[in-house]
Amino acid sequence: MLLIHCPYCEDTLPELEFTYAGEAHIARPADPSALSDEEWRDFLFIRTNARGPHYERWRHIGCGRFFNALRDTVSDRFLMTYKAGEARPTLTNEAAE
Amino acid sequence: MSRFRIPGKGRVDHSAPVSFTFDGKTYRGLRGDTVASALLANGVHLMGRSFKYHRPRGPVTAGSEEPNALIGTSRGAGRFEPNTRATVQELRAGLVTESQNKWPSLSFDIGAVNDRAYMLFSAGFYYKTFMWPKSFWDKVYEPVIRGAAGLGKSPTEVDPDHYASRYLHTDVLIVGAGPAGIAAALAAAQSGADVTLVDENAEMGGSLLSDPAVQIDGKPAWDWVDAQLGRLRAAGVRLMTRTTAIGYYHQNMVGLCQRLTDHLDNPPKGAPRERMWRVRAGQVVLAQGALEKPLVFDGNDRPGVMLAGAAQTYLHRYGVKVGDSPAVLTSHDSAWYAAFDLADNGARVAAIIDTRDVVRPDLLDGARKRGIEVLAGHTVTTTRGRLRVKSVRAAPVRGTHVGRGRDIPCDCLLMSGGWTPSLHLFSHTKGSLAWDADGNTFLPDRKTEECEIAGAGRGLWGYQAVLADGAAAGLRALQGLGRAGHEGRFTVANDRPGTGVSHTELPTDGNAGKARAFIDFQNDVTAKDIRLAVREGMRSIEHVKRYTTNGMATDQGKMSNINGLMIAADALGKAPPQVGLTTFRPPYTPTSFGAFCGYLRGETFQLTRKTPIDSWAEANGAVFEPVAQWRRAWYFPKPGEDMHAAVLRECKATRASLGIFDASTLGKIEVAGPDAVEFMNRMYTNPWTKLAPGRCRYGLLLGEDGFIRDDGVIGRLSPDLFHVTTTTGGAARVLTMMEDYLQTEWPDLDVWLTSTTEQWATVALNGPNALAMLKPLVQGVDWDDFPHMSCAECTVAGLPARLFRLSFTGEIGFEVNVPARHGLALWTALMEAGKPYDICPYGTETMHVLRAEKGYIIVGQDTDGTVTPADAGLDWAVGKAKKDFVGKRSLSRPDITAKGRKQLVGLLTEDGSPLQEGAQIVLDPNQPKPMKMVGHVTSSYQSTMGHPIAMAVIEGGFDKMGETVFIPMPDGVRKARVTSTVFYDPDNTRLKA
Amino acid sequence: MTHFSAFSLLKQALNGHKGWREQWPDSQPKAEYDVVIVGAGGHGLGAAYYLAKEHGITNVAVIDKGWLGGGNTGRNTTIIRSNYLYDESAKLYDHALDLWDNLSQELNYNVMYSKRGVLMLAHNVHDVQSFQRHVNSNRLNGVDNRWLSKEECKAFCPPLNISPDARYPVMGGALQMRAGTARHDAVAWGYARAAAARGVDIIQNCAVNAIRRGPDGAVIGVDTAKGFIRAKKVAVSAAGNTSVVMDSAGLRMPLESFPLQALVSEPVKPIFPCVVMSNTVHAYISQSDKGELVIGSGTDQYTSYSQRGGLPLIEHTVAAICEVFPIFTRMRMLRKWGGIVDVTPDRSAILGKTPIKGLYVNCGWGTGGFKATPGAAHLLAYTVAKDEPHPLNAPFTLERFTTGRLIDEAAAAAVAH
Amino acid sequence: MTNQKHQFDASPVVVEDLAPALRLSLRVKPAHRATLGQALGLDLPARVGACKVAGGTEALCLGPDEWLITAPEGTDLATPARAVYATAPHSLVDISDREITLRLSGPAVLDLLAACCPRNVAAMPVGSAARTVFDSATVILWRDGPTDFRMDIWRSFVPHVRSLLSQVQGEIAAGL
Repeated sequence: MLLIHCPYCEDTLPELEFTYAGEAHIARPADPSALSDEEWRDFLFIRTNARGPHYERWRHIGCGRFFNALRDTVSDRFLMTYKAGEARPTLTNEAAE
Repeated sequence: MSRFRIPGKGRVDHSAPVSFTFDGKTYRGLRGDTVASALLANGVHLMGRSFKYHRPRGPVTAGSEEPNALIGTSRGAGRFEPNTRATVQELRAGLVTESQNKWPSLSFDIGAVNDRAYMLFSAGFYYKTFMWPKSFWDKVYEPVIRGAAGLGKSPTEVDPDHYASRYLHTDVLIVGAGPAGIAAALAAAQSGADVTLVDENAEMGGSLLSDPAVQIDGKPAWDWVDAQLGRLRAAGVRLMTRTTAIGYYHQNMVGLCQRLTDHLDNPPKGAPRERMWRVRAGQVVLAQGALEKPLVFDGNDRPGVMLAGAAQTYLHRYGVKVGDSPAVLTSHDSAWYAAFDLADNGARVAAIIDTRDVVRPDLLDGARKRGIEVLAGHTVTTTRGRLRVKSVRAAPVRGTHVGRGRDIPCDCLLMSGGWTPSLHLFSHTKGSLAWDADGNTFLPDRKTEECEIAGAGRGLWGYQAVLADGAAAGLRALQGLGRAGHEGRFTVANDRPGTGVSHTELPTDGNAGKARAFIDFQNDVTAKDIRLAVREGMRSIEHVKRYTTNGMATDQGKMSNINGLMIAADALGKAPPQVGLTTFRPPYTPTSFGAFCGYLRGETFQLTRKTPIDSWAEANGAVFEPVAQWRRAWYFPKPGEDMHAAVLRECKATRASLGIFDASTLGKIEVAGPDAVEFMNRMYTNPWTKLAPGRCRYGLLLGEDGFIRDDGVIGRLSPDLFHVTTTTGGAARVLTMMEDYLQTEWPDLDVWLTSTTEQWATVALNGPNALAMLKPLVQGVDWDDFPHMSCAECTVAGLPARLFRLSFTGEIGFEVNVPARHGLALWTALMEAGKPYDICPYGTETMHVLRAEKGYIIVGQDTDGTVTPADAGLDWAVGKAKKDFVGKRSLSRPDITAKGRKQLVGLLTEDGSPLQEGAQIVLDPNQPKPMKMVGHVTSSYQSTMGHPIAMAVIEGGFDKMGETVFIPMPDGVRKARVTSTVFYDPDNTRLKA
Repeated sequence: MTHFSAFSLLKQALNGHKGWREQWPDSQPKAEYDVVIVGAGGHGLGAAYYLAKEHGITNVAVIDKGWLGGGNTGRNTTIIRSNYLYDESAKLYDHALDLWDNLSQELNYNVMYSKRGVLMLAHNVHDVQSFQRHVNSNRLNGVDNRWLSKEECKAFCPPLNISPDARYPVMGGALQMRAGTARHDAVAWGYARAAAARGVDIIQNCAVNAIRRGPDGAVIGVDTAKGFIRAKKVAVSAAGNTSVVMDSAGLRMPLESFPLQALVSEPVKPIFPCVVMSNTVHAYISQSDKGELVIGSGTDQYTSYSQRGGLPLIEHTVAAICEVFPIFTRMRMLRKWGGIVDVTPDRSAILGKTPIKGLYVNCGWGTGGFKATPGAAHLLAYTVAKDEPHPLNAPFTLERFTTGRLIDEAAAAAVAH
Repeated sequence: MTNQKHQFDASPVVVEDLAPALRLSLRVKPAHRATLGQALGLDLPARVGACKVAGGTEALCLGPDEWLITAPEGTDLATPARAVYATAPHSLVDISDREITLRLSGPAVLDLLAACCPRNVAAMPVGSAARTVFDSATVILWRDGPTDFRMDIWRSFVPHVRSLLSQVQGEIAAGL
């Protein structure tokens, strides 16, 4: 069972208080009708499925907030978590270690 | 009787005899015995039969790694468990045990014929045969193979015991309470750290319990252990015995299984049998010691052949001599001490046979002093004896060359092939292992978790070294928490340091082709099997393991993995690390299913949600059905009524006058804020801007993929406030979906969502008399302006209420919402007020029938996640003018707009017979299989109109109105006419009354 | 290739099994192949075998970053069935079932296909509707599958608890009699041996780092740990690692990889005669030839390549088993392990061509990959050889995610009310 | 304040039902927190898990824009809130009937909670609260004293939670 740091509660808590919410930074297009079928498919279904550091979303039952995380999918270790709406942080070395 | 017991010796209570039975015979043991030690005290070595060859077997070990001495244990009805380790199970009064995998008896087992034909049952033999004739596989071969499989018998009764679980958060968890673990605990318990020390055995002390002569800080080993445990207790350290660390999971979570009652004569009432601890530790210290390796030679599996360390444990902990005249075969110093201790306790040691040419002088002195013959540079080439070893053949050995041997009579053979660090938990963490060429063993290398490994687990030997290492590990753990402490120092006298060499299978002077040198005792895997697997192209240890089943027995390779690897590596001419080590997998030792279940059994298996009106339904004979997490009243049968009769009565009563229904499980979401209407416009397909306060509208929710996710009637109570209802199963999903969009996509909106599903109890009234009955009870509603699809806040029967006028039946309908605490009061008040109208309570089945007669859909029944609004005939609910809403873009994808999609229509059978829900529809019933199916029946009911009705999705269904389709069933083909889905009152005249 | 038979076994037994030769060589890569298959699991090895046998294409290499059969092929609960809901799925899996039926003889390797029958339990009205839809659609597709009352379920599987007081009482079940289990390792080994005998190179411990494309965009080979290997066609059959491999060709996939756990009990004498699945309670169980109860779990909620998985899921899985089969609480878990399953948005596989010339993909089998092994292998070989999909796998394209024609087995089981 | 008791006080854990109170869910953006606080005469704490009590009224911060306000029944907070709605838009929803509140106390109460709460309850400061999980039920857990807790449970989950609590009470009574 993972330990997850909630950036809103500023507390590190057991996975059972969280639900996974898929890949992060896939913003809903402002005007979907302007998209081609392929572009719309990419938004709907295409996922990075990274082997290694993965930008993803979780929701904390405690504060009810969706937030973002960078997790290594090989070790399952969380490299960092950050609030929804914050820019995608670039992977720093010490985080990657 | 137990003539192998040494009076007064050991840690067992000689004044407390305990009797138990084994295969029907009653034996006497002592309090503190295991079944194995008690049987050995009675001179019984034969305790089991092996898996494949049914060879007679005795215990090889004195611990949880035992592969041979597996027995069935029981304590009365429902309390039987197979494959229990006799070496672990403590004696308790009235314990009943039995041997396994034998017939008719343990000493005479017909299954042993397999042993005669052993040459046939080579590794992987079953992949090569049993293929002809083909039909024989199902009929003959496989049943025989399966019949022979398995060790013990499965339990057959329901287990009356219960099981517990608990979370534990601790600073330092130390696994293993031997010298290293105790030293680590002493170090970690400084500066107020919260420390937990666990051990799988009944008492703490580990190897020190089998080495009483060792002195630490001037105290005899046992006194020292008692003193330190006292200190730890005083320091508030949590000490847990009979507690096995079964698995090491992410971020220092360790699973512990604590056995609470299996050792007790009479467990206290209400006590759980076992408890699973889910420990989250800041730091973990693994001090699990090392496991002794068997030597691999012809006849090494004969009862009486056991590990030297085990014999030493039986002697010191249980006061049991495993034999009168033991012989010793070893490649490690440690076995010499076992020989000395047995000699000092009255055993006549036949010989110490050491594969090494040169042995430490002090050991040779020790043997000479005790008059023990020493055969250095010798090996054992074979053993003799039917159900117990009677003699061993010792011969000088140079490399693979064996000299002339001689038989040495003995009644047991103590072997030691050296020691393997116990790194199972470490390997659960995916920590890497490094090969130590000197020690011929794997040692911990790269760590992935906050853990330390201490003592024999790091290949250290001798108490001085192990204690120091434990103390250092404990201190590192403490420092890992950012705390300080000093390192403990220990002085050890009479230490028992040691080294050794390791071997592949030992050479034989007999016919090498006939040698039976076992590696995996339980699965009967021999050295020859390993070499055969390699010869057949199995080059990785994973392949070798799977092909030979080496290491897949109930000891999970604790006895066999390293020997198997050494021999495979030798056969491949590679270094062991190039062949790899099979990953150890949880649990560390086999763990009862019950312990994993914990509280997830019986009524707490999974939660059942109940409405405020549930108690009334139960008291009034409702039959319930599970819907999502809820239990809902399905129908209310009167005496003598079956489901069909009850439902028909409920339907008719509602259509004729008045029905009442508990709709409390419907999801309810309060959507509030200045941007509420904008939010609703973006989420739902419908337009909301023009919906006036005080009015309701049917809302349709899609996934972004354009398929129907949920629906429900939504009321606008004020410009900024919507009362949204969802399906029972959809409530949580819909709220989460809405929150996701709100938080992630539209954080700018001033609107908030609150679940009110359980704030309100909801009672639905339907029927021509609904209005007449309700009116007098309501205050605060202007009936002149309260048409169908209206809502208001008011009082009903004096209770604060939200009243909705809507209908899911086609009759005049209302949904009364009152604060949940008043739900039952409202229900009983309405039942009372409804008496003049013969008010009839109905359940979910009647609800389904009545809505189907009106063609109202049930999401998840008439839709299956591939259905669009157009497919379901709900285009009218889609706001064409809206620029965007969730799922809109997907509705214009090519295959969504294509012709021939399945569309929801009604069906009426020509012969008036009912259709089965899920029945498939074809256009040509005479075509051959596989048939072209154009759709299926989604709903089908006996209706109130005297004939059954059905809904179905059919390719191009809207263009097939009036056409005939076919439903081929096993008992013949049905013909049905495609109709509208609205079977009842198509003009909604009854709603307008 | 030494022919396997009772006779050869007896003959070898008499000379101490000295004469057995290796079942497949440990090949080193050649400079060029007609077809390179990435992933030496049952699907990949099988595809190589059928390429050689049915399409005469023998200059084939199967490359794996580890040992053959070390991925999901050797980590699953070996359930084989074809009673799927949608015609496309049912036909695909039934094709596999037909091949399973004769596989031991075909490969001269006993894969121990055991037709024990797979019973899927219905616990509520929605289950009943959905399973009857299965049964009816299977019947008209000629796929064996029939409805059992709860008493018939109990008779077929005596350990079953059919008490009406259960949290999820059994209301009946759908039984496919020709479904069952097989020995997973034997499938990989059997295909490897038969493929190698027809000249296929099996290259183990050789990671494929990238798929290389030429100036015209078409595939020209793969960069591996053992250097560049030229190939006219590349077929990726790498299960959980498919996204990573395809990404190297510049093709992003509609896939996510999740941890899937499974476990076995200690071995006991025969007690469980069939395979039982309960989607509502999340329990999947059978008994192996060795006597172990083999139990499947669901996937963890987060994507992962760690092959670890958490304790809570295992607890719920075991609890589900003990809810449906209460006599097993005193049985003991022997070991549990994890695999990586690649899952598509509609829970159906992708098997066919890609927008890249010469690149083919077989993935997205989720938890259903093992049962499909011979079928997927057979159809992948066909698609690669003919450069066009077989009618059976034509619906399982990548394009469906653009056009919207999903084959949504998962959604079909969606519950609402 | 308490009524029905399920255990006599001598026992190591006591589980009691608390009488209903006014319970409101307040949602407002951080920018308008102060305004709402003033209007309601409450100090709305900004840190998740923090509680502030003023008079009989208690405000618990559950999330960055979410507060749970409990007060004696009959307290009118809706009117003052409505007064500032135009300037400080918010949502104030009566959820008094959504949950049932249990009081859990006694020397062994931490063991009782550790049976089903994955979070480290022992580490919760007195006077704080958290929305967390108890087995499969989402609950709000308040620590009123070292061995004194309140638990808000959605009404329909209560039978399940009670059943678990009584099993664990049985274990604790058995001393194992």
